[in-house]
Amino acid sequence: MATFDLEGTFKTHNLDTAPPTSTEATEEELLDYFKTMYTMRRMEITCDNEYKSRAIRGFCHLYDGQEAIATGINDAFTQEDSWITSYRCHCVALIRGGSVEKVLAELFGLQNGYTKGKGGSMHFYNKEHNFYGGQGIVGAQVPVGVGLAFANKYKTPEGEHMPVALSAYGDGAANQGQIWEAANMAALWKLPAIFCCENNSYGMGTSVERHTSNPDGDYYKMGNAIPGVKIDGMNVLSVREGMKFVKEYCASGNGPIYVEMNTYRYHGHSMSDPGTTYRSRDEIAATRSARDPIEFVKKCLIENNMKDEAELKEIEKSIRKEVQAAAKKAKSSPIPPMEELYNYVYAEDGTKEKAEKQKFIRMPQYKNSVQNA
Amino acid sequence: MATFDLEGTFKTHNLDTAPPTSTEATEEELLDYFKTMYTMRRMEITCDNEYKSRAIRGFCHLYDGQEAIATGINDAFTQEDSWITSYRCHCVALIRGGSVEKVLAELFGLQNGYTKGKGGSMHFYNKEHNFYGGQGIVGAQVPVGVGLAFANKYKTPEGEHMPVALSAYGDGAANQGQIWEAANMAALWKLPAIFCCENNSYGMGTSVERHTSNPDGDYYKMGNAIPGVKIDGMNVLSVREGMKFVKEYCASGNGPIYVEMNTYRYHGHSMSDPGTTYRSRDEIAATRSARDPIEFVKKCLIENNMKDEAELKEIEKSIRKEVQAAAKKAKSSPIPPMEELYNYVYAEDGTKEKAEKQKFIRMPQYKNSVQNA
Amino acid sequence: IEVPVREALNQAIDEEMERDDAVYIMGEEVAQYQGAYKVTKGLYQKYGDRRVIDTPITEMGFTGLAVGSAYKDLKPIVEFMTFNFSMQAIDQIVNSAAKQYYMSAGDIACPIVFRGANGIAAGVAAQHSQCFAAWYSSVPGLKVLAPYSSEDAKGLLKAAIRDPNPVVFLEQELLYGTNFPMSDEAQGKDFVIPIGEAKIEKEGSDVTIVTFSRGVGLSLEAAEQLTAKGINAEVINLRTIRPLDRDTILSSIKKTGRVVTVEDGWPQCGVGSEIAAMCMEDDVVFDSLDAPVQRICGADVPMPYALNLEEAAVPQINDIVEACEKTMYRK
Amino acid sequence: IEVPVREALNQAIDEEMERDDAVYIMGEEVAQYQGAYKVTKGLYQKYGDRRVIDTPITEMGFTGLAVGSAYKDLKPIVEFMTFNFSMQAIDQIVNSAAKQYYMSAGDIACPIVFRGANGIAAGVAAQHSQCFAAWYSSVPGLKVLAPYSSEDAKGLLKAAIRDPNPVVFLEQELLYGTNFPMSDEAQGKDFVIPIGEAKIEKEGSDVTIVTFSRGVGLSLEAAEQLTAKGINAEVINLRTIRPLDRDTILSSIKKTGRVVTVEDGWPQCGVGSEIAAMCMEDDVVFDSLDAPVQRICGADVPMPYALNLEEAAVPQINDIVEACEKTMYRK
Ligand SMILES: Cc1ncc(C[n+]2csc(CCOP(=O)(O)OP(=O)(O)O)c2C)c(N)n1
Ligand SMILES: Cc1ncc(C[n+]2csc(CCOP(=O)(O)OP(=O)(O)O)c2C)c(N)n1
Ligand SMILES: [Mg+2]
Ligand SMILES: [Mg+2]
Repeated sequence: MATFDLEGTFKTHNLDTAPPTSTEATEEELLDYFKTMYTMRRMEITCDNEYKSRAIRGFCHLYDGQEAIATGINDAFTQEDSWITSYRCHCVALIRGGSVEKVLAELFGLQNGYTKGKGGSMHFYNKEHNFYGGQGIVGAQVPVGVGLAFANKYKTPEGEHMPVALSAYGDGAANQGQIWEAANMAALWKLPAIFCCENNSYGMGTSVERHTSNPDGDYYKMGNAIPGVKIDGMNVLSVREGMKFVKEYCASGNGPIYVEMNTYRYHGHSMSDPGTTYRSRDEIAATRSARDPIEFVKKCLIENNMKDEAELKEIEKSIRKEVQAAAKKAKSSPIPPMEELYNYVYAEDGTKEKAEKQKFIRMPQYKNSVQNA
Repeated sequence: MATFDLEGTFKTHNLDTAPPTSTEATEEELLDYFKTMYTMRRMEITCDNEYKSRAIRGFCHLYDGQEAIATGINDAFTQEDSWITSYRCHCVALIRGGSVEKVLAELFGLQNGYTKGKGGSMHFYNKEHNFYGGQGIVGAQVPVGVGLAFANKYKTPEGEHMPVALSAYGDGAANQGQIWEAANMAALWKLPAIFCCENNSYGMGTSVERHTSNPDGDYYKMGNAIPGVKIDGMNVLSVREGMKFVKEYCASGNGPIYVEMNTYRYHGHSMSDPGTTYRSRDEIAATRSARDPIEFVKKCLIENNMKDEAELKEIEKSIRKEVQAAAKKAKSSPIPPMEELYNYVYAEDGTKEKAEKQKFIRMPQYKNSVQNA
Repeated sequence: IEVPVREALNQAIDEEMERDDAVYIMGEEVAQYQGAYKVTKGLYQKYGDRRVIDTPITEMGFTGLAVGSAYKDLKPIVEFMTFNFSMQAIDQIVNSAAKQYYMSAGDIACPIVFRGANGIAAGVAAQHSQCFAAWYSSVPGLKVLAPYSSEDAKGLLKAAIRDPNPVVFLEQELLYGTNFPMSDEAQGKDFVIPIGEAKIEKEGSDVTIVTFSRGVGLSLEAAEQLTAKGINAEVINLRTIRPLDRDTILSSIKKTGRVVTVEDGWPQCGVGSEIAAMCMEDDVVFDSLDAPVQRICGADVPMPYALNLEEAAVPQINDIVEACEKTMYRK
Repeated sequence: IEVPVREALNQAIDEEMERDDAVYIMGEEVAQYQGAYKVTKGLYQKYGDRRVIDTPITEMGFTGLAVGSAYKDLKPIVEFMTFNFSMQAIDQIVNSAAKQYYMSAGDIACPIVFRGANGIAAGVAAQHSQCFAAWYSSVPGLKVLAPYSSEDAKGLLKAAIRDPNPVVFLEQELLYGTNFPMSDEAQGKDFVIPIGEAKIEKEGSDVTIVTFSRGVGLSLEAAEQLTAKGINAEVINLRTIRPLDRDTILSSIKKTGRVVTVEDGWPQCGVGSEIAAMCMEDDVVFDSLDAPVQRICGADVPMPYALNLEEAAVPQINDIVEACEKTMYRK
């Protein structure tokens, strides 16, 4: 167990209280963060490679650089709390009941994939773990996430603590009007909704100051009268403590809150973007050396004599192997059978087990059209 | 000429300067406001009657109670400045190159109508006078109005004063996300755009505190970092001076501004709404007696010995007659000829004179479908 | 007894809310004002503001919000004051609701009803008169219903609310106040009309009129006039526009050999186009057709305001009569 | 010479911007990034940020804004990164742009082009693969174009920019990189393809294939395979989906007596439905048809990601070949 200073990692807006200025963390916790984040990192790097070797198609948005956010949030949350994010969703999928194998199998378009090859990079979901995606449409997940908060309030007896619902979105998405519409309702109806902006300084190739008129970005103030908290998104402890604070605020009926997490994406926006035309290599390198979220946890472990460099190297090595093995296993999945094409268009009773068969489904080849299936 | 105190009729947000605390007005000016506003009032009351006698159909949104806003804005503007508003647009149509006869003929669905019977209550336009409607879709006029401002900036040599563009919308509309989206761009690109919220306390049957989470409504602060001005919308001099200030601010390249005009609509939302279920008759009566915008101008004229009660009564009488005559004349218009149905679907060269004929236009009766027209 | 469509809808919502606490209704003016068209009358008084919720005028926002609550097992009914405003929210309807069950390979269903007045009304002009039947019915993952009578309204809306899929429910303002008989069965709380089945409103042997919503009433009147002329028309009330009841439609056409479609919406890529195409590509129907299909649609223009133009822009009874007669010229 | 579609589009925009200062282009990443698909390459460098404008990711807002600027005589080109995102803005496209000239009885025209990638791409799944041809083509007041080749792309886009009406211009990402020959004429600055005219890409006498966009390429290849089988197919590239070129389509079908439609979009109320209906209701065509119409469309499901499923969900060459053969079984 050690104590960590969080001074300066938070800013607040329209709030009387604030997250703590320090926190404690055990070796076990820190090691867990390290393993989780390093697994995420390796998984995303594997995606990059597999994409280049054409095993993955279409869009593919990687999360490396932003790992502390998903990791810290998850630790502050229980599985009862709901979570929805954008297309940049591999790592949330992983941490919410997924596995490297299932994520990769999905990206390979195979039957054992997280969503049976139906969704690909942008469409992971896990209802059992209250993870709702995965949205290909910028901004659209935010009202939907507020709807999760609405359901949480609806189902909780008045006066009791509610599970919260978090909607994550990018700095570019932050300008979408539907976010403001949803925030207005969340505030009017005091929903336990967290508006979490993962500010990685760019919406595709457009830097923050070119897409928002809010001075200095300041996404945590974008709710205007709605309170906000800014959190260092590269510091997993800051994320954890900030989110605990935010969760308590929302769960106890104070209404919604805006959160801004400062972070960085190492890769380009998606695989077709080298990510180096609108920002300098220096900027990327400087972030890697000064702010890397995994290096931060490593440092915490080493400086507090919990683990030494060599031990961590060993762990890294074994994680690399695990991810490699998972990729291999993922690839051994069969491709989806052809019936999958017309399965799950309609639900029969709302469960996964019972999908309603369409009576007549038109296919490009008329003779393959299924009548009275 | 007399001096009028405007103290307390303005509030500002994020601004170093403010509209003046007093203004001067001549008898001629005040008389002009009085006549304009009283004509508007009578026109709207005529609509009410004609609606009840079934000469007007569909939706019909009346502006009585809000007359000082259109009147004051118009006086602060030139015809070069652009203006777009909501479906509650009869009086702006009137003041921007229209006539009572043309407005009423439109509402009667006749050929001499402002838009030849094509549009009805919600669709008045007058491009020559830079009046762009008239929008049936709540909120949609606001980005469109910002586009007018964009065009104004586009066409003005850098550094010169620009014509401005005003988008008027209701307090209910103010929650629409597209307003925030448009405001963001207006601020990023320093467009001469005025976001003008006519706050009459209700969006249909929903009062302000039930539809916005912004504390005290405070629509002039809704732009968050964007500056704002609150203006007494029942005081035509306050509107005029406030808008002169706002116009100068925008025209000279400072970017957009939010304006809130406090006002009241005497009628229900539209003709099917008695307007008395969600607000008390007392509230309406109290507004009429304490804040009526026409009574205010009358008082200005009388207290400064410009006109006496009897003279104003005479004027009122003659305006009533004029409006009556205009209504009668409007009714004498023929109904639109059947070709009007398929005229103006496409433009041939962008003008009114040349509409492109559709080669084939389907009608309910196939035999009436026009081929190679 | 006779009951207006408005009340039948109200009953359906009321009964389903009573039956299942997960059902709630949300929209502009649905609570305290009791609905712009009074469809939700009394519900706020009965169920309170937890379950009958006035929203700000932010269609995109509240639609997305309702969709999210459906992911999490609530059963929202979203009222669009009219479907014209659903365009502001259509991305949420199509991308977040319709496609969700499929994209998640069955993990997340979205039991939600989008309802409100669709198509033409009286004197409300271009932006308030659009028919969305064709658009929504093209989208896999959605079911699309359009009631005509009070029984339709009640039985179909109850089916929609109980369905685990997103359902677009297209009402017609001009019918809200129309009285229709309600059978004893239809008055009961278990009266549900199955989705996907068309109703033969009137049997006939000479020509099949395929229609929905307001068009059913016009077609029944036209059929009466045709009887006087010795033509026996069959009138099919589609009730469900997606999935279309191919069996009922095609067997009727096989029988009559002639078909007329009637809808208020625009012609191109409309529901009538789909019916025509359906006949056209079926071998047996193709062979048994004795005359070209006649499509009666709204005029191919934005809706004008003036009464005479508005009338000319939407199907009238005599249009249907003439179209049916035209199909009969052929033997 | 051969030029890829991407470059043809770029030329069209460049030339029209050079020709008319009122033309500007706006959209996400169109300026500094030079377009997500590089269609706007070099334009920012040439015209600067007054006329090549990066927007925030706010489709509803910037579409409305562009529409307003068109009311006031600018000629905006709005790039949707893909048309899927146009759903967020569809209210502005339909209600503020398409209907405006009519609602104002000709007072306010709206000269604007909405362009971007439409329909399927490779491996982008359900929310990024929708075809909007049918929806937009149903709306009076809009014109809807869909180029296939580089000449189409250049000539039609220039026509769209010069047209005083709102034009929806549906590109196809899978064709951006494809090279097509460009005639000398097409290389010129005055090369404009008239809106409303279909192109017979290949003459034939046995069966008419009606298609657009990516479907044209597939159909031409299918026609080649059919030739080997002794079937002479005529391939019509619609180019304009609204207004449809009835004359060209119907006279071809009168000639061949057989028709197959090909599109990537969903079946119900699709472009193929409209073509089928159009044949069906024309007396002469109806009589001259020798076989039922075959509609080839995208499968009636949201687009799946997996390669094998994706392939099965969209028309393939052999589908077209088989459909044409099927129409030939009849004499
Ligand atoms: C409505 C919509 N418009 C455009 C896109 C294309 N697009 C996908 S991601 C993206 C950038 C988003 O940036 P940001 O919100 O900052 O998230 P980040 O990618 O940085 O995580 C864009 C423009 C889309 N998917 N949806
Ligand atoms: C997008 C949309 N949603 C709903 C409506 C129906 N509607 C028309 S006016 C109105 C109330 C608007 O109130 P407010 O903005 O305060 O303007 P006011 O009527 O008070 O002038 C509503 C709900 C509409 N026309 N458009
Ligand atoms: Mg970003
Ligand atoms: Mg209001």
